[in-house]
Amino acid sequence: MGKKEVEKMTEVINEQVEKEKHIRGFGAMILSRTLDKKIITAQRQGRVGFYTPTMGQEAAQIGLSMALSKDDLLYEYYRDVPMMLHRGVPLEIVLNQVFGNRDDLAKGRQMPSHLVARDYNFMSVPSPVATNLPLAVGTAFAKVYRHEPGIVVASFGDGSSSTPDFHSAMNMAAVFNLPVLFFCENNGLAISLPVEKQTKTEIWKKAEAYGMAGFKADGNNMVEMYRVAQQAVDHVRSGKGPALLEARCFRMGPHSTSDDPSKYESDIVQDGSDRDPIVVTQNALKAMGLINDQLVDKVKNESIRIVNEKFDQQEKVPPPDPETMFQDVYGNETWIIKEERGEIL
Amino acid sequence: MGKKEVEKMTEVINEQVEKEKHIRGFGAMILSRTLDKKIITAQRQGRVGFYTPTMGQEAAQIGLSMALSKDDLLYEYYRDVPMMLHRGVPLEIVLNQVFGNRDDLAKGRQMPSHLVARDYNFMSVPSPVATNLPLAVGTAFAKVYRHEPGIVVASFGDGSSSTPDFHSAMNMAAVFNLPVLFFCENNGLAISLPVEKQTKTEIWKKAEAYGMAGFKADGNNMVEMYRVAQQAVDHVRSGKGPALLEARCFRMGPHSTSDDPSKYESDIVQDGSDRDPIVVTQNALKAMGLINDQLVDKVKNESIRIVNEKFDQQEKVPPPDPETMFQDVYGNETWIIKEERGEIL
Amino acid sequence: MNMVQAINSTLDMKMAADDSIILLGEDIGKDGGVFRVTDGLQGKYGQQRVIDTPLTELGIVGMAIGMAVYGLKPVPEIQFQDFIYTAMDQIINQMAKMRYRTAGKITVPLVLRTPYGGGIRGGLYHSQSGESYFVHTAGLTVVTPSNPYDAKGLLSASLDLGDPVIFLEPKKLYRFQKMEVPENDYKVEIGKARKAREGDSITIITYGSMVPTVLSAVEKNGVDADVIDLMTLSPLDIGTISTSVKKTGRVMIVHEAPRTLGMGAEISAMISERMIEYLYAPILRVTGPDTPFPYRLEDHYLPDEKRIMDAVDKLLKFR
Amino acid sequence: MNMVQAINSTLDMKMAADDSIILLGEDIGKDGGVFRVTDGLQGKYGQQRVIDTPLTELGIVGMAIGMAVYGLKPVPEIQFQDFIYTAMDQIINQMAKMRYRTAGKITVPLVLRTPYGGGIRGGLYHSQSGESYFVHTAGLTVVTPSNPYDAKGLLSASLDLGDPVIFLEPKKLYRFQKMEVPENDYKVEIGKARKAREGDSITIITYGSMVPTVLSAVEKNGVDADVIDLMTLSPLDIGTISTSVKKTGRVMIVHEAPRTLGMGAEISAMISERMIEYLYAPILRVTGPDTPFPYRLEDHYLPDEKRIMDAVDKLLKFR
Ligand SMILES: Cc1ncc(C[n+]2csc(CCOP(=O)(O)OP(=O)(O)O)c2C)c(N)n1
Ligand SMILES: Cc1ncc(C[n+]2csc(CCOP(=O)(O)OP(=O)(O)O)c2C)c(N)n1
Ligand SMILES: [Mg+2]
Ligand SMILES: [Mg+2]
Repeated sequence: MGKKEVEKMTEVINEQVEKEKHIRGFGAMILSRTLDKKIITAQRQGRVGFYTPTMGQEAAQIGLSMALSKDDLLYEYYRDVPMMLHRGVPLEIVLNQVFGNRDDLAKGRQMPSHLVARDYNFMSVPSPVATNLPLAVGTAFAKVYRHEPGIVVASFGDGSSSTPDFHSAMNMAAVFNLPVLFFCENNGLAISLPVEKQTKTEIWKKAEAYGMAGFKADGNNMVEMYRVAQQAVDHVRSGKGPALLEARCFRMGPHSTSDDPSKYESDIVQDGSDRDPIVVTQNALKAMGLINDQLVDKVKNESIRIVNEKFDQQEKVPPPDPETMFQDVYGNETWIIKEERGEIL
Repeated sequence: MGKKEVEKMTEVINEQVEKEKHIRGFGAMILSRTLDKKIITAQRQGRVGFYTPTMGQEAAQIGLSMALSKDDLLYEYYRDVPMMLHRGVPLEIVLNQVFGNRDDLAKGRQMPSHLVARDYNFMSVPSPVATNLPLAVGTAFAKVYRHEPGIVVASFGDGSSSTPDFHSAMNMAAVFNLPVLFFCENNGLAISLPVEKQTKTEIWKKAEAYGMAGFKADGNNMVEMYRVAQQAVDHVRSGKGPALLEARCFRMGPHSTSDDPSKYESDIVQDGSDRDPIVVTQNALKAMGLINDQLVDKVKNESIRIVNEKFDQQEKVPPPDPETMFQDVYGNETWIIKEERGEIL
Repeated sequence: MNMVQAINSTLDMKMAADDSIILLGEDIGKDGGVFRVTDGLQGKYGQQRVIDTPLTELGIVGMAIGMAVYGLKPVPEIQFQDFIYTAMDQIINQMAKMRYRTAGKITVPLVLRTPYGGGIRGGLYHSQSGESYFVHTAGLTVVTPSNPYDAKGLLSASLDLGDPVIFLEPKKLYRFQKMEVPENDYKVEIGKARKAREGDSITIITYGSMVPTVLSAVEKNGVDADVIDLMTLSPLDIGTISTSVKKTGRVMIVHEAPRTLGMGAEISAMISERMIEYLYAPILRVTGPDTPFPYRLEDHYLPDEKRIMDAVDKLLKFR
Repeated sequence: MNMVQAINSTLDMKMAADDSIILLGEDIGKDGGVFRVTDGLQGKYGQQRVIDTPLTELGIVGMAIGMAVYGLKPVPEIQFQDFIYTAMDQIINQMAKMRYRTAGKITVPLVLRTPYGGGIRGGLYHSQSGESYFVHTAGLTVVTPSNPYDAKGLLSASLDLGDPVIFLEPKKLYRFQKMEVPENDYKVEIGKARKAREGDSITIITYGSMVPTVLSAVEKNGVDADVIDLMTLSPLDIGTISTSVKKTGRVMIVHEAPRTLGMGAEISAMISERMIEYLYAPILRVTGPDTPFPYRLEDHYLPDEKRIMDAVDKLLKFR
């Protein structure tokens, strides 16, 4: 084959890869929506202690995830289950954490929604919001220092842009010109506070205050999100320094299962309504000729089957041994903890 | 007199007032420079424990101070002695604090350069930089809530723009639309760190990230500084919300008497050189016909006389009574402190 | 009334009487606070007096201090005590030291409210008992009620104190108990402990969420215990402690915070410093362990009746 | 060598051997640190390994944690311990809890260095002894040397520990004493106290800047004291403490931090919990008072030989 034919072939293959990427992304959206609804229902039934729903942020997260590569590292936040599923974190890992059972990778220590999946390049979730951001800067430094490929992504909500950690991390990443992508999932609310009362500018514009590139994307359309995310990722990957990417999306339900949004918000986007990112994305992909109703139904049904099966399975796993409570405080157990364990168990 | 004559008279008077304001400002610059040199010399002689020189920031501070009115409240920082002198804080108050003697308004409790002058609307200085900024926001709220006139000024250095407190305060002031003027005295250094390594944007531009007005001024020329400061102050005073005013100035010496700038900086502006704000301002005022050499000499000589006299006088004041160490921890002394006092004294 | 209602109605009563009282915090307005402690107050007093703030604990506390130094009486809320630490510099270096560094020329009358402790399966970051950090800090007054009546009286007293108060609300007890709470404004004195129960054979010193647990343990088991509910953690009420210790000669301290440098350490040290000759037995501590707070194993973390009785038995048998 | 030189040369030696060690902090590079502890190291190891950071303690600590979880061994410096509190959330909620919340999948091997305590007339904000805040926090190891030899050995051991260490440098002793310090890499074991002096009649437990003061007091006055230099404040070396207390039966603790919930509280509580029957006298504490730290009256704030001897006399006379 001549040079021209090779180019043509590559184009065709790339097109095919891109098509599959979109379909895979959409599949992850459906799977994560299915999981979300399952957990929310189970929580109402008393089968799960707590949860922060992710409904409405699937397109934003997965659109970004599509633009990332295997070497990239993520400092996720509590609402990033869709992204985790898309990056291959198995349902079992998510569910074991939700149940806090014996098989949970973190021994049932954290509330649901605070996952550990280090093997999938996720760096774990603390509850105090945005406090992973400064860590992302340090890790990006370490990656560069070690001449390792890959960028570091740190995700957070709109409310989290008001935190001290946001400011320190943004400034340091810019000063040291590190490959960090700050990913703001702007769902318009911080529990009850609308973003208009959180801050008086658009969040992506805050990038400029740090001498950093800022990007804004429609986080309700996976296709569109992917396009802008790719620009932001390319910017960071190319060594041009960190960037801030804001995705506009929705929180399609309560802040958490403990929250009652009827107290403060009347405009919650409904599941299946035309603002629902799954509907928006579905329509986009249909228009692109990538999916049809039959496929969608199949994916939905299969998702329900898998989620139900895994849910029932992991629910049966017993709680962690009380003994585990005393582990992992230090690398070497101290005499104090040993003594306390003796007293308590 | 007719309406026109009244207007004309007012104009003439205003002009006269403005002239006097400039001359007074320049006088305060000279006085504060004289005091600064005196304290630095005394520190070398072991007569003073510590000091953060203010040389090089006189024009910036006094230019702003000229634009303020009596009702305005100031959260000053450790380098704001020139502004304090200009606002009428007596030399004795400054010197008693520097000596930490019995007459110090804060009973000799803080290191020199951390003044208390509440009666002159200064709100006192903590060492952790920028931590007064969130307080300024709360105080501005209180002023507005009480329908009191006046704005709140919070000053800080360029390095301090990296702090968590800067971010929280800027955002809150903007969100609540409060009359706070954030005054950044950018002397280009934070101890040894040049501002270019502190952050990748100009500081006044950070205002935009909060939806706030930003102003930049030449802080080496009192006349020019006053002009821009007046705009910023007018903006805040008119209820248009907070503003950030950055003044470019110099640190014409070490960070503090404990610092050795030869380790890191070769370009320290020299006393009396043509970048010295006193020289710049003096030339400007001469060109405006407001001062002449004779007046300058007179002011300088008189400043030296007063400073020497007051310095020697306050140096003689004995240290605070050890008893005072135990006061003012609480409004009502606790039994614990009482007991500890008994053990120690 | 439960404790949430008691605190809510006290804030309401005080705000009606004194327009210098301003509430601020995350989700305290429309939403009424995530525990509903401020429910209805924004509707009644407006957005200028019940302020929904951006998400910055540092900013909330700093802004509150700035209000307090200028004639207002702010009541900042930190949504969970676990999230207070970005405000720690404001608390330690500004709030606690303002009176001192200005020799009383500037003071900080405020009440910082925050729910603390376990009991809601909150795991590492929604269950901490950080009282030691505040008690160690000179200049702060630290208060914690164990029932609705005391919650009202202590809150009212805190609002009138004129100095910064860290008001720790044991979230486990928010809806634990209903009690008659007088309608009028009354005060529970700050700096004074309360005898939750009279007894002669052993002194149990506790506070907050552990008070009902201790009472239940000793009552079920017929222990003749003197139970002290501290209510104020700083300054401690050494008088009430001394009298009881000198009577019983056997002492234990119960709290959920980790043992190392928990309140038990200070109380124990105070006792052995000044009345060791009255003791018949070691001073024991029944506390949370020196680990972070686990989600699923919460019940094992928190001191329970069994652990309390183990220590009681050990103390009573000691000779 | 003095302590500054000992720390500097240890960092130098370790950095030469291990390129994963990175220093970061304010003014530590060109300027060599405000106390000159990192002097010359940026010149030798470059700006990638000795990093001058923007002015944010939260950022310094957070960035260091982010390095540590990814294979580096950062050594963040906080210029004065007094300024550490904006980083408190990073320390308490990230640094101390990372190993626990990830069940050991992610760890934080780092050494946070910071000068603490009085002795340089630093007043309220350049003199604090905040060790209690760290010792109370499960997950942290807290270390403080009292001489150049121990500084080197403890720093070397800290760098090899694999968990976060808060390395508190008593600034009063930075240039107090010169000592022979071996050139080779040696370790002073973490978790072990040191007998600074052997004696039979009284146990004095202390650490950091108070060690020389205590030694001078007992030597001048011919007191037959067992003096323990803790060196590690968390976890405490209960073995060394127990042996000594059981021998002497008379104990006092000396530190400059405020008394309430200072280290003395925990040590006292540990002793009366497990060996009260060996005591002939109260456990006394000689400490800084529960006030902020004053500038001009520093000498009255810090425990001195007179106060130490007052307590010794009281203990020896007690019966
Ligand atoms: C430092 C801190 N303060 C308060 C909280 C309580 N809290 C949990 S989530 C949340 C709102 C976060 O909003 P946002 O960042 O927009 O994320 P979202 O939940 O909307 O995805 C708050 C206030 C917290 N977790 N951390
Ligand atoms: C929170 C905090 N960290 C560190 C310090 C130590 N320190 C004192 S002044 C200073 C530099 C401040 O620089 P800048 O804000 O530019 O003010 P300047 O001294 O130049 O006027 C530093 C790091 C401090 N005072 N507070
Ligand atoms: Mg949000
Ligand atoms: Mg500067």
